[in-house]
Amino acid sequence: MESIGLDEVLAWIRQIAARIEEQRGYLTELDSAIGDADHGINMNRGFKAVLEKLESSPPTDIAGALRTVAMTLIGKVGGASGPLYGTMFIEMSKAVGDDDRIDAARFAELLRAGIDGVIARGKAEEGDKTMIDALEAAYRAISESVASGADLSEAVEAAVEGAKEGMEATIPMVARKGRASYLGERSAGHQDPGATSSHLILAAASETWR
Amino acid sequence: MESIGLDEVLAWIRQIAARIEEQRGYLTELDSAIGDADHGINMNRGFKAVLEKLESSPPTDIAGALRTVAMTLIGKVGGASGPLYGTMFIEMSKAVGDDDRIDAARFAELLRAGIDGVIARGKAEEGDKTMIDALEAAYRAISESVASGADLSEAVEAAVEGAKEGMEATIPMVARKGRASYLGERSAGHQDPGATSSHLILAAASETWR
Amino acid sequence: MKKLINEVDDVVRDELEGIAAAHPHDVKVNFDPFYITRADAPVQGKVALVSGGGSGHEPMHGGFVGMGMLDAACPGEVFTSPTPDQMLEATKAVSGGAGVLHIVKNYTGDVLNFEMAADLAGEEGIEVESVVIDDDVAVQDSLYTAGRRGVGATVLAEKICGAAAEEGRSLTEVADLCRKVNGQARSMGMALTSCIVPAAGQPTFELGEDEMEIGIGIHGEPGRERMKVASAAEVVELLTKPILDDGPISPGDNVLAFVNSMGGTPLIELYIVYRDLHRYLEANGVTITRNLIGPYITSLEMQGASITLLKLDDELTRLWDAPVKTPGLRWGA
Amino acid sequence: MKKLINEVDDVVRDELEGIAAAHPHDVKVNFDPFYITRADAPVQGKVALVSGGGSGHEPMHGGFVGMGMLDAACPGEVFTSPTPDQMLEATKAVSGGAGVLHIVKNYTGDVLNFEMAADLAGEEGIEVESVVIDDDVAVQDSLYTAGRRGVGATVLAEKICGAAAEEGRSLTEVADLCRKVNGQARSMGMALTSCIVPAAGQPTFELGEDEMEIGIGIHGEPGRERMKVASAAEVVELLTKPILDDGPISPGDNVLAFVNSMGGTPLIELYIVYRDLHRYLEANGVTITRNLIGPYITSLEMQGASITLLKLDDELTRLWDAPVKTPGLRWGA
Ligand SMILES: Nc1ncnc2c1ncn2[C@@H]1O[C@H](COP(=O)(O)OP(=O)(O)O)[C@@H](O)[C@H]1O
Ligand SMILES: Nc1ncnc2c1ncn2[C@@H]1O[C@H](COP(=O)(O)OP(=O)(O)O)[C@@H](O)[C@H]1O
Ligand SMILES: [Mg+2]
Ligand SMILES: [Mg+2]
Ligand SMILES: [Mg+2]
Ligand SMILES: [Mg+2]
Repeated sequence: MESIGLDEVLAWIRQIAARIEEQRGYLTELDSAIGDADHGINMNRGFKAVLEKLESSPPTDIAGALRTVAMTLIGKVGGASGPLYGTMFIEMSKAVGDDDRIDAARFAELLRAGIDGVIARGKAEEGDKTMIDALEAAYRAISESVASGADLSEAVEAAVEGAKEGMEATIPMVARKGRASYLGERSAGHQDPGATSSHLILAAASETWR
Repeated sequence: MESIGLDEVLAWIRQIAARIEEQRGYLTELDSAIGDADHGINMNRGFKAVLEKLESSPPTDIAGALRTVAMTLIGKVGGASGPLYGTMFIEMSKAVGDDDRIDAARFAELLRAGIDGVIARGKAEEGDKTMIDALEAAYRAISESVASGADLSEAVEAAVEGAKEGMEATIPMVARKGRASYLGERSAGHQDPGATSSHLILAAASETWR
Repeated sequence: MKKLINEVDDVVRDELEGIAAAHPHDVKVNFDPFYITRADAPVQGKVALVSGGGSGHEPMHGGFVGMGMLDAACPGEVFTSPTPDQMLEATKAVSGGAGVLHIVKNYTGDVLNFEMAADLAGEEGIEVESVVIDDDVAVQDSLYTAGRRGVGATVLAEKICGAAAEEGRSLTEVADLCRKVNGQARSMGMALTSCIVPAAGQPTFELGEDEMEIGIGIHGEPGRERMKVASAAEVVELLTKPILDDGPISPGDNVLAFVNSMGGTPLIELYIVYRDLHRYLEANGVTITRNLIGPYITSLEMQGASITLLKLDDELTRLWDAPVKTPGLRWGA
Repeated sequence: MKKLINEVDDVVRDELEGIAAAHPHDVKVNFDPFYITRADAPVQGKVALVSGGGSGHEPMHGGFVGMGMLDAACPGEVFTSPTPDQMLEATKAVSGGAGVLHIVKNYTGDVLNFEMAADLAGEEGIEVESVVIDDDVAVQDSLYTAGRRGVGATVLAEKICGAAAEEGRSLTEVADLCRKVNGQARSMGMALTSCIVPAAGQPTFELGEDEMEIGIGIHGEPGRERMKVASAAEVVELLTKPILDDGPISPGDNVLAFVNSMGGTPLIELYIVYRDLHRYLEANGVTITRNLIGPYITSLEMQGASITLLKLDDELTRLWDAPVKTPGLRWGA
């Protein structure tokens, strides 16, 4: 697949919602080890609301679709992940502007904008054991893939691979941001829930855009 | 043994304390089935205090020894069993008067006086599933035994047998007095803790006066 | 057993030392024998209110000592009635010449011990009236049994009679009022988990992971029925229907609704119970005009709740609203 | 999971309906989005105090809305920060023209959501100051991490700043006072059992029958150390030593001692903890001049307790003593 339009973006969002619903228990379990046992619940509440919102006020362009995700997450998720993913989708929506098609290079740009939003809001760096670890690794992988001439499907697949590595890399880390940081050394040995949901979000894209 | 004096009464009281201490868990367990899980704890607290009191102010006659038991139980046990056993020993103390020896017939009289005290205070009748069931059965047995010319040891042994039957007879009963009465039909099938401690008190006499 | 305690045998003493340290301006704690009085006791010319019972129901009774409520409380060992000497000494300590009311929960132990104490106080020339509270509809009432247990209505009676005593009413009047509160109040409780008596060290009863006990007593006495756990709305109906069926409260009445935690159930759940109670009563034509929501008559760490309804009239409402200043209940002062 | 609830997804809504039904004269509950305000809001000319956070900590924050404390509280889902729209609407509803103080517990979620709300309120012309409470010494403080959690000091700050706002102090003054309270207060908590998040349906963590968790957070976040259960006196030392070692409280100081139940620990145990705390502080030259004992910042049904010490001076003492009338904290009114 070379590029995608509004329909594929909507399919992606629906696939995120489906995968989060399915992995809800797993995400919550991860969060109960080093957080407060609600990440799956939070994300599932948010994306269920996103689905309802997409039904009740269908967006007319990609920016609108991403904005709907953003505003619904901000209004429904709460916790740390609500404003963070909310900000990510807002920045992606802003970055996409009026475009009605997205190719591999453009998707990498959107991802960069989203990640920068998360960093601006949450002040986390790579190595802090947060979603940033999955997202930055995904960005590095997609950038390389785009540079080597991959199409959108291939590039997103690379991003998922990167996110997976970044997610797994959080296991030995000692958390410095978010609730897991309260644990200090005891946070090591557990995979970060937010990094896991970030991987899931990208995996949903790859599953949809083949 | 034909009759006993102060020393044997003191030995009896000490044996009660020892047996209660030993059976404390069992009495509490019985009370947890149909009461509030404290009968063994209550009785043990009371008789431990009795032992201390006998040490610190040794009684000089039988009436004084029984009175010490009574007042200490009243002051230390609380619950239903405190005033009930307290009243029993007060009435026994009053009944013994200035006597310095007790034979079988006299012991039966003391027991009667004690039981009447418990009834006056607690208003229970036989069949209500209380200590009265063990005590009345014990009194019937000792009366018969005394009538047939038994000595003190034999008469007390008969009382213990009677108490045992009375105690076991409480198992199928539906409680009408005390905390177990709240259970209604559900109280059936459990042995009454107070009947059990009454049996223990008489068994302690028989164990001592051989 | 997991509890924040020191030696099992010292639980009540340690607790009383805590109360003494925490509220020196409000209450005085006597340690031999155990009793708690208002710091300003005896209040001359005022009817004095004395209550007491086993420990493990905190804040009842010790937490209700103070202006507008009790003059003294006698704490027994955990779940065990206090003894006559405590009640006698407390009665003497707070007697202000206008007589003393003993508010007694209907448990054989409490009744017998308070009876002995009242006799002894009478012998010492103190006029004592005793009122026995027996509001628990989980227990069948009968002349031939120990009768109903005293539960939630005790808290309400102590508050309302305390206010009446502050107003200077006579012993007979305060005692009559106490009987009136008892007559117009009904309660029922339930448990999701057992409590653990410290000296016993293990749960008083075992409940399966999906079971609850309806009609539980505040000492972990088994209740009416063991059943599968149900929703808050269903539990409310299971508790409230027997209360309404029992008599004193009818459609059209105003009530005080008291939703009580057994100790381990947190406030978030009590508010859900209150919501469902409010709906249930509304559907049955009963109006809540006052309420009390929280852990006021507990059973150690037991999870569960009880509901008490008291039929109100203007007099009771006014006395309920009157100022009260105790460690456990406070308003208007 | 055993709880007195209806549908898991309705826990917060049902609770709010209960609060609305229970306290109609004191608070107003808004359902879309969720927030609770004083019944008489907005109070013209008074600095308004808004707080909020995940549900499950009752009575905090909703129970602290009323005269002398908060103007509004925003409840999130259980243990989940509320969202900016709630905070924005609540801020607008209570703004009386003198500015609004956001009292925020230091959790990433709370901080980020309140930040967004403050930005939005600012865009609508409402002056907002935010103070982040971070008093939990169980967590290592550091510029490079999320920092310490906000726990017990939040309750004290809400009470004290509420009194200052009632007195007519300016937004800057009230915000500075809030920072002062936060700077002079330190807390630490422990758990004997886990809580159960309703939507998760199972305990957040597993503790052995003989284990406790020292340094637990109010959302069941694991603490500093898991160890064998110990006596109340030892637990008090484990919690209080790090508090005293941390800085603001020194021998010779007067403090407010706040002994808090995590929800499932009953009052009898809190008084034992208070007794041991009183002794420990006495031995360390610190004098308790005010106290608060009870379940005020809970973690659902978790058994355990926390200790908060706030260094007092005349100003803080006076503001603490000032009248307060909320469902969860009330005196002098
Ligand atoms: N400052 C931060 N920057 C980026 N991500 C963060 C930050 N703080 C927390 N997170 C992410 O949020 C996740 C937790 O989300 P969630 O459980 O929904 O929120 P909460 O911690 O408020 O319960 C963490 O696993 C982590 O990946
Ligand atoms: N009215 C009564 N008359 C005689 N015995 C009684 C009466 N009520 C209770 N008992 C006895 O007291 C026993 C319970 O004693 P205990 O557990 O120490 O007191 P409590 O019930 O106050 O906890 C019962 O098993 C019963 O034998
Ligand atoms: Mg979380
Ligand atoms: Mg008992
Ligand atoms: Mg008892
Ligand atoms: Mg959360």
